[in-house]
Order: sequence, then C-alpha cells, then structure tokens
Amino acid sequence: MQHEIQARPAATVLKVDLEQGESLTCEVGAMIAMSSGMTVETTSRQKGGKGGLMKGLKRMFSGENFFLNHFTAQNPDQSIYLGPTLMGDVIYHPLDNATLIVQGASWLASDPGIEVDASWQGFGKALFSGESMFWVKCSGTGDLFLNSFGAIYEVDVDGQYTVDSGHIVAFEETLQFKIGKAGKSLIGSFLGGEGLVCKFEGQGKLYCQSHNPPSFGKLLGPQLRPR
Amino acid sequence: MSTADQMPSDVQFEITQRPDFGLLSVQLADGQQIFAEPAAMASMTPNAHMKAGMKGGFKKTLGRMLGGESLIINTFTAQQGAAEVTFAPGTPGDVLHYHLDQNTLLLQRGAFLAYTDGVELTGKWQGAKGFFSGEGLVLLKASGAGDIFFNSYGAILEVDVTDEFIVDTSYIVAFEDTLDYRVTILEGMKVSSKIKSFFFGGEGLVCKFSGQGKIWIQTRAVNPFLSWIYPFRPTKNNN
Amino acid sequence: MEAEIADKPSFAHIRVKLDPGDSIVAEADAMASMSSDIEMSTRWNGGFCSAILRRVFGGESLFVNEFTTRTGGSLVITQALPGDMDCFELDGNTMFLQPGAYIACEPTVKLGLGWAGFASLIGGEGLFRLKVSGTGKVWFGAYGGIFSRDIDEEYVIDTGHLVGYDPSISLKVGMSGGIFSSFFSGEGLVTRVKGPGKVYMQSRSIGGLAAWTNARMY
Amino acid sequence: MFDQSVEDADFQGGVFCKELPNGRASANITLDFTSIRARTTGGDEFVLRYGETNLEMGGSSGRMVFCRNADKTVTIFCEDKKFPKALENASSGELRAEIERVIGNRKQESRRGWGMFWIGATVCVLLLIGGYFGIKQGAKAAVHSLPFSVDETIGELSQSSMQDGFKEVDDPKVVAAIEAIVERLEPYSAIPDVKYQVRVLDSPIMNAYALPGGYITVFTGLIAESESAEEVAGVIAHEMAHVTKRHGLERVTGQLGIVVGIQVLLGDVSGLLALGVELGQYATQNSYSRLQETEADLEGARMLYEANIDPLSVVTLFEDLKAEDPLGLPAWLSTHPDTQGRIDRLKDYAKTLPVKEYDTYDDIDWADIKSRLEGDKDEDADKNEVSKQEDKKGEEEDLDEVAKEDAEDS
Repeated sequence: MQHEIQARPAATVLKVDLEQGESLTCEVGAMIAMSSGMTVETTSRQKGGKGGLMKGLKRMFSGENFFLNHFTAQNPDQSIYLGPTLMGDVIYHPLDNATLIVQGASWLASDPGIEVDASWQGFGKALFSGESMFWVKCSGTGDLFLNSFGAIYEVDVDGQYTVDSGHIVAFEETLQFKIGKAGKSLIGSFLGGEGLVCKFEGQGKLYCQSHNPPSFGKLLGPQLRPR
Repeated sequence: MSTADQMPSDVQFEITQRPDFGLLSVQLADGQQIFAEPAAMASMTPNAHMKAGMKGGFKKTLGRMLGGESLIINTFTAQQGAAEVTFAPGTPGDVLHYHLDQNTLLLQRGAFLAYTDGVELTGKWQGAKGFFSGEGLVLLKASGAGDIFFNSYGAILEVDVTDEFIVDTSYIVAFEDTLDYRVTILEGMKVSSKIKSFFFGGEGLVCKFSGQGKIWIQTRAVNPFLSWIYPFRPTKNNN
Repeated sequence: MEAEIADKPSFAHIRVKLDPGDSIVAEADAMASMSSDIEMSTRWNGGFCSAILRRVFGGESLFVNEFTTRTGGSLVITQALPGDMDCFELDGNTMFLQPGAYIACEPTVKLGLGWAGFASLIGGEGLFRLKVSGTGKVWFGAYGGIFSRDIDEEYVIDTGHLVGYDPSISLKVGMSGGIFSSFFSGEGLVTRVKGPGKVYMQSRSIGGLAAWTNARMY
Repeated sequence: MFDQSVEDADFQGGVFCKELPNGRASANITLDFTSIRARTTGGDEFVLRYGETNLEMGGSSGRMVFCRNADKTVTIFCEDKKFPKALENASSGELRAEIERVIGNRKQESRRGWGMFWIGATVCVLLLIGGYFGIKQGAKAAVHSLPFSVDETIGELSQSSMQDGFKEVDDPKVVAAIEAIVERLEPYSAIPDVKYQVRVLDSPIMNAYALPGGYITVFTGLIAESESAEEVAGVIAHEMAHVTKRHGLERVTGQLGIVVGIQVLLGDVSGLLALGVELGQYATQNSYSRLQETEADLEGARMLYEANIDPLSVVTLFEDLKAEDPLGLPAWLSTHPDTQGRIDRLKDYAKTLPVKEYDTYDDIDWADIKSRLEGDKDEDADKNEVSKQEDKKGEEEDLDEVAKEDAEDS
C-alpha cells in the first residue's frame, strides 16, 4: 500500500494506491474518487472481524459512524482519493503493535488489520474538557490515517505538556491526560478564555490541531439564516 | 497540482493563495474587459469601471440561472489606462484557469467565477442523471474561445481520464465534454449492502466517467460543512 | 524570542519559542498548546475601561493572557478563524486593525481603540478600529489569505475584505458602480481607501462565506 | 518463594529508547531472576536490572507500568494487568516497595480526581445559580436606566410591523368608551406623560395586550364577556402597568442580557456553560413573566384605587376565566400565575388599602356599547368565522415576541 498526502493543510486529500487484493478501511463518506476496479463493502465491524453491533454503537458514541467502508482492489494498480469531511489536515501514523487514542471523528482510514474501537475516557474529563466521553482507540499493526480541523502538528512529550481542549487530535497510549488549569489561578484561567486545559504526562507522541472547530462555528453561526 | 496554469491566456492574471483561499488578480489593459459573477470582486483600482447587467440574451441567462448562477453578470472595464481587479469566491477553496479553444467545459452549479470576452456561458440540461447525481438538473456549460476561471470548495485535483474513473457525486467541479458520465451504484456490492451503502454508507451513488479528457475534482464536499454548521445557526424565535 | 507563522494561509498559527525573560501577550483563548515550563497569567486588556470599550466596540476580549517562562519553553498561538496571519514590527509608529484581527503582540506594544468614522460604519467595516502603537511585533489574523497593496492614490476594496492599514490611509465610502450596477452587482457599497500607505486585505470574507452558505441552506 | 510460572510469562509491551527508529518500538517482555528483558519486533534487546529500575504508572488508562533506568535512556512499558504482580514475584520482593508506591499513588490520584470532580460540579452549579440571579437583577436595573423613548420606539415598530389580520373597530362610541377608561387612569400611571394609544380589534378572543411605549389593544371578546366598564378598566389598568413597569423591554434585555453578560465576563466559554445558559434563559423567561404578571396585577390595582375605581372589579372577570379553565394547571407550568392565586393576591392587597367610596363609569352606557358590538357581529357573522381561523394563524406567526406574550395576558 502506497500513499501520498496532497494539498496540506486545509484541503488535504489522501491518495492511496492499492495492489490487487489489498483493502483499506475508511470512514463513511470519505471517498472522493477512485479508479474503477474497486469494490466497497459496508459493515459495522472490522473487515473479517466479529461482534459488529456493539462496536458500531460504541463508535457512534465516540463521534464516528456506525458503519465502516472497506474498499478492496479487484484489479492491479488501483487508487482511491480520500478526504476529511471538513476543511483540515491528514496525517500518517503507522502502528507497530501499539495503540493510538484518537479524538472522535478524527479517524479517517486504516489498514484492515487495525481495530477501530471506542474507549471510555471518563466522565470528569468529558465534563471539564468539553471532549467526548468515548474516544476512538486504534490498535494493532499497520497504516493509520487521521484527519483534523486545522493543521496537525506533532509534539514529542517527555514530561508534561498542556493542550487547550478542542485542540487534541490523538495521542499514544503511553501518555496520560488530566484536566488542569491553564494559568496560576483558576479564575484567571477562565477569564483569560482558556479555562480548563488538558495536561499530558509521560512519554509519547501527541498530535494537536491548530484550530478549534467550535470557535469558528461560533463566529460564523450568527451570520447565518436561523434554522 | 494542475497543468492548466501553463495554458495560453488572453488576459494577464495571477492566482495566489492556492489552494485554500485562491485569489485571482487580473491586470486589464486599457479598454480590456472581464466578466465576473456578482459579489466576487474583492478589490480594484479606481479606474476599473464596474457595470452590472444581463449577458447573452434570455435563453442563455435562463440556462445560467438553472445552473445555479445569478441573473446578473458584472462587467469590469479598464478605463484610462491599465487596471487591476482581484476576485475572491465566497467559498474557501481553489481557483483554476482554463483556456477554451472552441471546445466545451462543463461546470458544477455555482462553480463559475469569471471569464473573458469570447466565452459563452449557459446551462446544459442533464436530465435524470443530473437528478440522481445530486448536482441538479442543469450543469453550467462554457464554450467558445477565451479564458474561464472557476472555483471549488477545497483544493482541485486534476485527473486525466483515459478509460474509466469514479467520482463521488458531490466532488465534481468541472470536466471536458469529451468525457461522458453516468450515475451508477458501485460494482461488486451485494444487494443488501447496496441498500446499506446507499442509506448509511454515503458512497452508494457515484459518477462513472468514461472516454478521454480532463476532470477536476474538489477535495471537499459542501453538504458535510452545512450539517456541521447547522447547530451553530441561530434559532428562530417562535416561543 | 523566536516566533514563526506556520501553515499559511489556511490554518496559520504562531509557533513561539520563549527564552527566559521573554514574554508574549495574546488574545484570550488564543493558546492552543504549550510546554509545561510556560506560565500564563491573565490581565485586563489595557485598563478596565478601555478593555470594556474594546470588548464592546472593538470585538476584542476583555482579558489578555501573558505568557512568560523561567526556564524557556514553547507555545502555539492560534485564532478562531481558519485563515492567514501576518506580522509587522512597530517602531514607535501606529497601525490600525479591523475589529477582531488582533492576535498577539510583544508586551511593549500598546493597544487602543480608535474612532474609524461613519464612512467606515457605512462601508460595513464597523465604527471603531483597533489602534496598535509603541514598539515591537504585532501578529494579526484574517479569514482567508492576507494580501497587501501599497496605495499611492486611491484603491477600491469590497466590504469585509479590509484587515489593517497605515494611519496615513483615509477611508471613504463609495458605490461600486452606477446606482443600478451597485444595487444588482452584489457588490453594493465599497470602501475607497486613499493613500499613500499600505493596506492589508483578506482574500475571503466572513460575509461572503455566510452568503454562500445561506444560499445552500434550506 | 520461587514461582515457576512467572519466569515463563510473556508480556506484550514496548520500549522507548533514543536509538530506536522513531524512538519507540513494541516489544515482547520477559522477566527472569535479575532483570526485565524486552525484545523488540526489530530484534533489539533491552535489559533493565531490577536493582537499577525505577517504576512509574501512567498512560491513557492510568494502569500502564513504566520501568526506567536511572538516566532514563531506556524505558520498558507494559499495560498487562498481571505485570505488576509478576514483577513483584520475579524480583523476589526487590521491587515490592516501588510497586506499592506507584499503586498507592494511583489510588490517591484517583481519589483526588473524584474529589476535584465533585468540587468542580458544585462550583459550576453555584456559578450558574449566582449568575442567573445576578444577571436577572442587573438586566432590570439596566432597563430602568434607559430613557422611555426606547420603549416608545420599540412599541411603535412592533405595532406597525404586526400584520395580525384583525379588523379594527371604528365605531366611535366603542372607541370613545375605551379611551375614556384609559383617560381616567392615565393621571395615576407610574411614569408621567406616557402617550397611550388605544385600539379595539374585532376578535372573539377575551383578551387585551400592551406593547412597550403605551400601545394598548383591546379585543371585542373582552368587552362582550365583561359585565361592566369597571371590569374592563381592571384589565386595562393591568396592561397600562405592563407599560409603565416596562416589562416588554425587561424581557427583551433579559434574554439578550444573559448571553451578552456571560460573554462580556467570560469571553468564550464552550460546552457546559453554553448549555447552562440556555437552560437558565428558559427558566428566566418563565419566572420573569410570572413575576411581571403579579407586578402588573398589583400596580394595576394601585392605579384603579387612586382613580377611585374598585380595584376588585376585575375579580369577577377572573372568576369567569377560572370557570373556563377547569384543568386548573398549576402556576409553575405556565407563564401565567394561576387565576385563584391572582384573585387571592388582589384581595390581600385590597385589604391593605384604606377603605373609600368607589366611583363607577357613570358616563359610559356599558350595555349600549356591548349591544353595538353584538349588532356588528350579527351583520357579518360568517365573515368572522373565516377571519377567526386566520386570526389564530396570524397570531402564531406574525406577532413578534413581545407582543405575543403580552397578548396572552388577561
């Protein structure tokens, strides 16, 4: 499987070349275009896996779709173009028998060997960070593609790192995150618009997005026709 | 990303800020004209004279309207010396240039930004396949000889089709009329999963292009953006 | 201090590296992430009264955050809009920014509110403008890409595309064409700026995006 | 005791080391008598002797064990639940103290986490409650510091933009009668020089409403159902009280104020607070109206009393209303205080007033006014049926917010 990421960071598109018989599991609605020798299968489970219904439901709670689309090349030299649904970036993160915790809706596509499941992140964190209660947990070995709103930048955490809520895309399972205040005082943090932030601890990779979708939505929304 | 920029052109232009916020700036020689969709002008030198009007008679205007464009086309003319006009579409996305040489380009609804003298713009009836493709019954048809500038939502990918190519219906920006397309359900799907894909999979209906020619694909679709922004819209006060 | 604007023009954000003793002031909620050796403190955006004025008329927040460090660290500053950012360095001079365009500055820069005049209001650019003066770098942002023109005499800018300008620039409201054309062209009123001086513009406008979105909503 | 099974046990985990490509690799971990061994998928082997190993717990689950050497150049990590126990056994107790320390830390942290959660939740609730009352009072004060001309402008705009589809009654006698009622009350209104403008609309609705600035509308239904001019005077006084107490403006700013207030104070507070605000707004609107209704009842009664009209004249009308509302919905469900409650409050208030002789509207022949409307009705009864349907529709769609809520009063 070869891939190429083009037009970064806002209108990013992912082109994946597949050999005959190779498959790619994608987020529903991510396919933009493809060559004509491909087939698609829609299921709620990992390709060839079991236990679809519950997994699908859990994924729904984490902000992903109930279904997954598995594209398979029937002929040699096929390619497929994938894109996130909103303006944003795509990154490549290969997994080697490891786990990546991904913020809901940031998973774009992965090797069929990677299990895309949801993991419970805790009530308190969800309440205070404004993030979802379930996050997507991608584990296994193979290629993994994530998307975001905003450009994605990578941070190698060794010790502590602070991220404003709404800017997390994904992090390796070796990192722990807690909710904390951004500044010295809690009130100050709130007045400064930062409020509670996510503090990462440990060692591992962290992916952040440069922009926060709700902030943009709140600026544009008032100018739109009422619903 | 595109070879269209090397095409010959009748007008001196530059497209900057590609592909996310493509901005077209046109340098008009004294007396030269360019025609643009309403509200596209971002800035201009004061000697660029703007005039709004209908162009191309009733039938062409009606065709354009059905193709998702406005009744009005603005004409910018350089008066007393060279003038500069910059055009920006409303959407975040790319702007592309294409030089027509007595051939025809089909554009998705609302994709047209500006054109030079010699280009004719009208609508082209698509019938049932237009209906199923979700792109509307009428596409915009640009023909004649001259430059046309069109815009997309997201970046534009240019694909040279030599045989067959499949594009999700919401991502088509433009294609040369040497290509034919039909709306189809993806092959190799079982009946049950066809239905599932159609309702839940989002990838049920696609356009299958065949023949030889260029097709331009945008990297984002509009509908997901509309549904994302929905909760941010103000609510009607009806209590 | 090292500051670099990354991912221009669509998702521009500032990647700042602070050395001990450096500090940077940023708009509330502009911090996206930071290393743990950065300290954040919140204070009024100027004095109490001017902060309130700027909040109400200048589209800026009531508070700003100041980031400092004892051991050195890095942080990422961003804006709510997907779009471009640019930076200029003040050397005792003044610049005007449209409401909401300010993102960050060095602590030596003064933020004030200026009356932009009725021409600006009628031109759809708001009654007030943000006045930045003093010495140091100022980062500002826009929706869409930022492009600039050095104006000698006069230049015509569509409503909603103006981002910032030199104090030597004056604004006038005009029609984009004749009465009929102005009304039907979708351009309506435009801002006529008179130089000499530099104007910064954005290649998209929120109004344009809203109009485009509204046309597709049901 | 030496445990055979531990030595054989394999754990899945990983290694951090600068020398590895990418800085990390997944690894197979085994434990022997002296050390932790990790063999990566790339074939590299890393060994940590128990004596030089420091432990830490963390990871996204909080249960991942990190084993590090003193200079932190090699880290072996494993999330297996059995790993800590196996480590304790294999190291023959050498790492027991370390393991107990990290597990203890984790438990303490978890407790602290929950503690923080409850404190945070309580503070949020308190802030919401505090903010709600603060803003409610603040909005009221702000409204009353604005000049009354603001009310007049809003009222005028609302009145002219309302296309309610009702026919205005132009019978000079009817209009004069209602105007006379208003004139009599006018000198006693709390804000002097309010220019009251009265109109009578032809509709069977038993109602009247006021817009800010003094625009009062009476429906013929109210006149038809009333027994005397004094009853109608009671309703009109209530509406005039809405005007002088500036309830329309209060409500508008109350709704705007909460959002603006929170935004001015806090800037951008997403998620939870936004939800809280919306809920708070809803609650405010409801109790605002109830408070305002009560306030208007009492202020109306005061005006009636000072104008020498029996403030209890309206009670008979209320009793009719009560009979029409057999469900007797409790007050908290609606924006209107329950009718019996209103009657009781009025009676209580009347008791506090010094007894005096009340006048009646001798100059108005109420029976005549009513019969005039009756006559009108007979003439175009059919037409009314049709327009009644349209009226209902018009009421739902066209009346703007202030007008509509006021139109529901009686």
